[in-house]
Amino acid sequence: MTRHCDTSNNSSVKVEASREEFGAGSVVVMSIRCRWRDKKLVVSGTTSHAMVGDVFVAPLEVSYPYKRTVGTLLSRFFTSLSECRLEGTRGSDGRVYFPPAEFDPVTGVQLTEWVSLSDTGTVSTWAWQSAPVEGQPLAHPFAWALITIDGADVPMLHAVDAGSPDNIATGTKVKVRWAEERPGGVTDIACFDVVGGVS
Amino acid sequence: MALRDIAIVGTAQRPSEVNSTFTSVEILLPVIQQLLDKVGIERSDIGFWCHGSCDYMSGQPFSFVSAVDAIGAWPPIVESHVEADGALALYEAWVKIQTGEVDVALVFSNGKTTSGPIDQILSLQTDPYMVAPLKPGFDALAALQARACLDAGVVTERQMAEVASRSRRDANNNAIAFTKGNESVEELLAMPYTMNPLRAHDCATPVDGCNAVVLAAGDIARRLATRPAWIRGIDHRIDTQRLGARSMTESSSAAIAAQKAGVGKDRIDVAELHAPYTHQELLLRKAMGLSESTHINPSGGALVANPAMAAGLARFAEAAESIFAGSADRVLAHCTSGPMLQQNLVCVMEGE
Amino acid sequence: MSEADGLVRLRQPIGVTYNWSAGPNATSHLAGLIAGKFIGKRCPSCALVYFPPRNGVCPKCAKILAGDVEVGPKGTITTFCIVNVPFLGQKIKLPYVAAQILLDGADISMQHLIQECEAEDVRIGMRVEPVWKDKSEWGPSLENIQHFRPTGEPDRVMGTESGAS
Amino acid sequence: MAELCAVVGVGQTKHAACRADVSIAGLVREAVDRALADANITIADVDAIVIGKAPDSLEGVAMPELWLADALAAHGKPVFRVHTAGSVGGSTAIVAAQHVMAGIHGTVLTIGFEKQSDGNAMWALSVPIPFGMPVHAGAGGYFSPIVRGYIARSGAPKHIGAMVAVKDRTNACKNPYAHLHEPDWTLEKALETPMLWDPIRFIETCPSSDGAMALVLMSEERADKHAGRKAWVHATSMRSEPTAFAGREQVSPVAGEMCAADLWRKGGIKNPAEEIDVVEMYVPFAWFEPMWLENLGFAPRNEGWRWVEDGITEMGGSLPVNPSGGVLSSNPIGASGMLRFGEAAMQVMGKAGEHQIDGAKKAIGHAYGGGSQFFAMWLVSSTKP
Repeated sequence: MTRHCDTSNNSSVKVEASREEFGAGSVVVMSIRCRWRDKKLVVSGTTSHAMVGDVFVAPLEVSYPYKRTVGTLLSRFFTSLSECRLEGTRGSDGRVYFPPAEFDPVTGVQLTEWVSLSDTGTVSTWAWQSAPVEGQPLAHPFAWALITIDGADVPMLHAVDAGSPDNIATGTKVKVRWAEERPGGVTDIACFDVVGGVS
Repeated sequence: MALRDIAIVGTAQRPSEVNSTFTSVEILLPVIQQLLDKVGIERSDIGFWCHGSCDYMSGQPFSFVSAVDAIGAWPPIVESHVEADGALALYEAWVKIQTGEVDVALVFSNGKTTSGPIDQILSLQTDPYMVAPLKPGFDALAALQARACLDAGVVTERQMAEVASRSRRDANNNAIAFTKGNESVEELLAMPYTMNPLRAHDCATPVDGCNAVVLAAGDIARRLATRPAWIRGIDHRIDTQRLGARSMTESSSAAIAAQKAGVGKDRIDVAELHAPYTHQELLLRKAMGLSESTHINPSGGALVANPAMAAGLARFAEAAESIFAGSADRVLAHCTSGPMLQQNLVCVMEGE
Repeated sequence: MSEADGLVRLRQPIGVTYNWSAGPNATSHLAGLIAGKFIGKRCPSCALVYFPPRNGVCPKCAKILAGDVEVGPKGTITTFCIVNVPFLGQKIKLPYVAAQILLDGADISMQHLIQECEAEDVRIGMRVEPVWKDKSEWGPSLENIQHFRPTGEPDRVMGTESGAS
Repeated sequence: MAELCAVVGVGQTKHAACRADVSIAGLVREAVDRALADANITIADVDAIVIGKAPDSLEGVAMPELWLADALAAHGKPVFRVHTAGSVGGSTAIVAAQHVMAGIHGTVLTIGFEKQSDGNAMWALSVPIPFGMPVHAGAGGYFSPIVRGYIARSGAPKHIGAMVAVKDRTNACKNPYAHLHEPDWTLEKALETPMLWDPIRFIETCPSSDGAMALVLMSEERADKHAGRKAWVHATSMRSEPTAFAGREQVSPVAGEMCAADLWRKGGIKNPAEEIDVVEMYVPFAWFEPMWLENLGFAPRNEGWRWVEDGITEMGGSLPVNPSGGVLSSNPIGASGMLRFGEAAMQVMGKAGEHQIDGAKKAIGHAYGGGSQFFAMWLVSSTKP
């Protein structure tokens, strides 16, 4: 979008900003400084502010790179995950949790028994993310699913790269797709792939 | 010791809007003044103030601290804040009055929901190690629950569309509601999925909003309201949050809270259920054992106006207003929080 | 990833961006700053003048502020601190003096930097005036003012009751 | 008349800059398990849980009590979250006590926690708001001008802050749970530490900690049947005022004075300095001890610093303040208020170990938050009111 403005010093230009940055219907006021230096126009511009009607608006970013300690039990889990191994824990009622639970949600007992598991599982419920958001496991449409890993009883939430909602259903067999880089975390699993079409 | 009789004696709500350019304080102040004028009391008559809001949802760290500017906390007041819905702030005020320390409380809540990416923000409530890093939206989590209910035959897509159609039609005569409509069930079912199996109308409309109610005990309540809405029972419970560890096709915490609040003791004329998704209203009706004769969400419910951390207290305000108006004698107000109806508060109120 | 003792630290960057609104009652104040003026607002009930207007209301009377009042430009230091600690996102060189300044005509102090004098010379009651940035850099913020500096006028004795405010 | 409420169990974590050995759930459970063991009950005996913590952006988890329900085996129970900024640890204990005093629940578990090492407290407490002027650096930058106001009006000598800091850091060495264990402070060394926000020095500043405190409260009926030692809640009080308004008194806020007066009235205390044996006071910056001594009605106006100088608030003084080492030695913000309330209870229960004040009968827990504007206090005693 080009705007014509007079290039005498310190001219100020009004342009329409995109919706996300400043909110619906906002108008951004850029302050442009124009200075001529040996026949070349040097333009520096700063976004001064934006208005919605006669109210001043601005983006407020609240962001931080949290670094979480996870304790001994979950450290073992994330370490094995980074080595492409799946381990769950057994709850007081015998049910196996994957990913592991630190404490049994009913009795509160700290869980200590580990169960090693395969990298395949079954979809117990799913939903279709047609417009993925930045930071989600996949950039193209995918299925969110609760996946019960074979040998476990309580499921894991993750993404299934099914391609289309027609290729996934409750009961579909899926398999882990490991990420190349595995710095630690549930994103060491890139997503799940459907195994042999809809079962 | 016997519990004191405590009633809601007045309510005030601000019409819902989106992308509000007011500050939270400028939104709250007139609503609280309107409530004080309606009930006919001064700030000095209020023994306890309790505020429900959540920084993450309101778009400003420590937003609840600035909200104190909206209530004229001078000379200093007895005040508390919950990082939760205003309905839980009402529960704290009810407990405070039960101790006998105060007789009148003003409870308020607000949420500038549309100032941020609310669908992503709500998911920051999930497990920080196993779920939140994947960034599922709150609608996605609800859709997983809806799928489980559809698979189990506990709800059908038609029933979900009926809830949406009824709510949008009822919203036509509610100035507070935001989304209104007269679509038939068939028209709604013909709409595309937005988060299969959820369609747009299956998900609540996020709005900026705020509301406030006054609670009073015994004779003071009778003096302040022609027909006080007496709180006969109130209870809240929580379920495990671990997705899939408990059945997604029922809500045991809602069932316990309803039983403890005395829902089953007598008929319920009106139930204002805080269900941000259509299938969740169906689950809640079953969990609380509500009969077909109960009129559900005459206000249109949270589906048509869902201010974060205020939609629960809005249900209390709507239910109490139906007692004041004499259109109902025994009502239920409900509030939920967390993914998949994890935590539920149920309250039964009666007119005399 | 995992540290020596096998304990894992998970990285989880969380970023949320909001559309922040200053509210209608801050417009005259912010527009005033763009024009190089200090515009405060008066409470219709207690008549005290707020600069900057906090959230658009008088917290004492719970009234929406009404009526613009130009204040300053000079003011008096009611209290101050000398900041020696860097923190995330800090843009100002250390050490610097951050003072509460009661602008002439205002009834509540604002916070800003004191420069063009030694930190040791800053004292309660000192008279100061604003030093504005270049006009081209002005936006709707008190950052238009580079800092405040002593005016050389005799100190104005503040009621010690006022403490910091 | 409200029911009586007693503290029958107290449990806290080993506070530290970073508890790398636990998750957030593990940190909370360490305090909860100790409190349940101290009360000789299990989680199944708990009727309700009331949790407090400060801003959720400290850990980046919104309303974490919802996720923590699993680690607390709270399935089917009520879980209630309180957040009143820095005073939250205190107000949470009060809300929990009110559940008992109102006769609604007989056994209530209350928890205050913060795992600050996951994030950054300085960042979380001072996110710059658009159109503002980010000048001060965190809480220190906010409170140091107020401390200067106190010094100017009370004529306090410059070393009082350092004296309080040396006292608290030395006391902390007798508290195994404290974050900082620094035995060899002297006044001279303290006065050499750099000024961070003049007039506040490095040693006069509280640390950032990971930590949790949990208390088990019981109704009179259940507490009477309970064998262990108890701390009876004689009175609770809370007050709030706006952050900033024209003419606001920030050095000795009226809300603090009113809150204390209300506490003494309810607790039947005529002369606090004589009748109170121990004070666990919320002092995140050392200079607040003399200021709160006046605000709470112990010392006369502008005289609080003399009490510090005369050693009255030392462990052996006539009014010991913060024998636990206080906020200056451990500051997990969401738990700090409850640490004060719990340490006061431990003193009258005779369970404070090395930092026990012999014969302590009546103690207060005090907490404040925001811009010195939210106050929460409770008075506990070894005997029923």
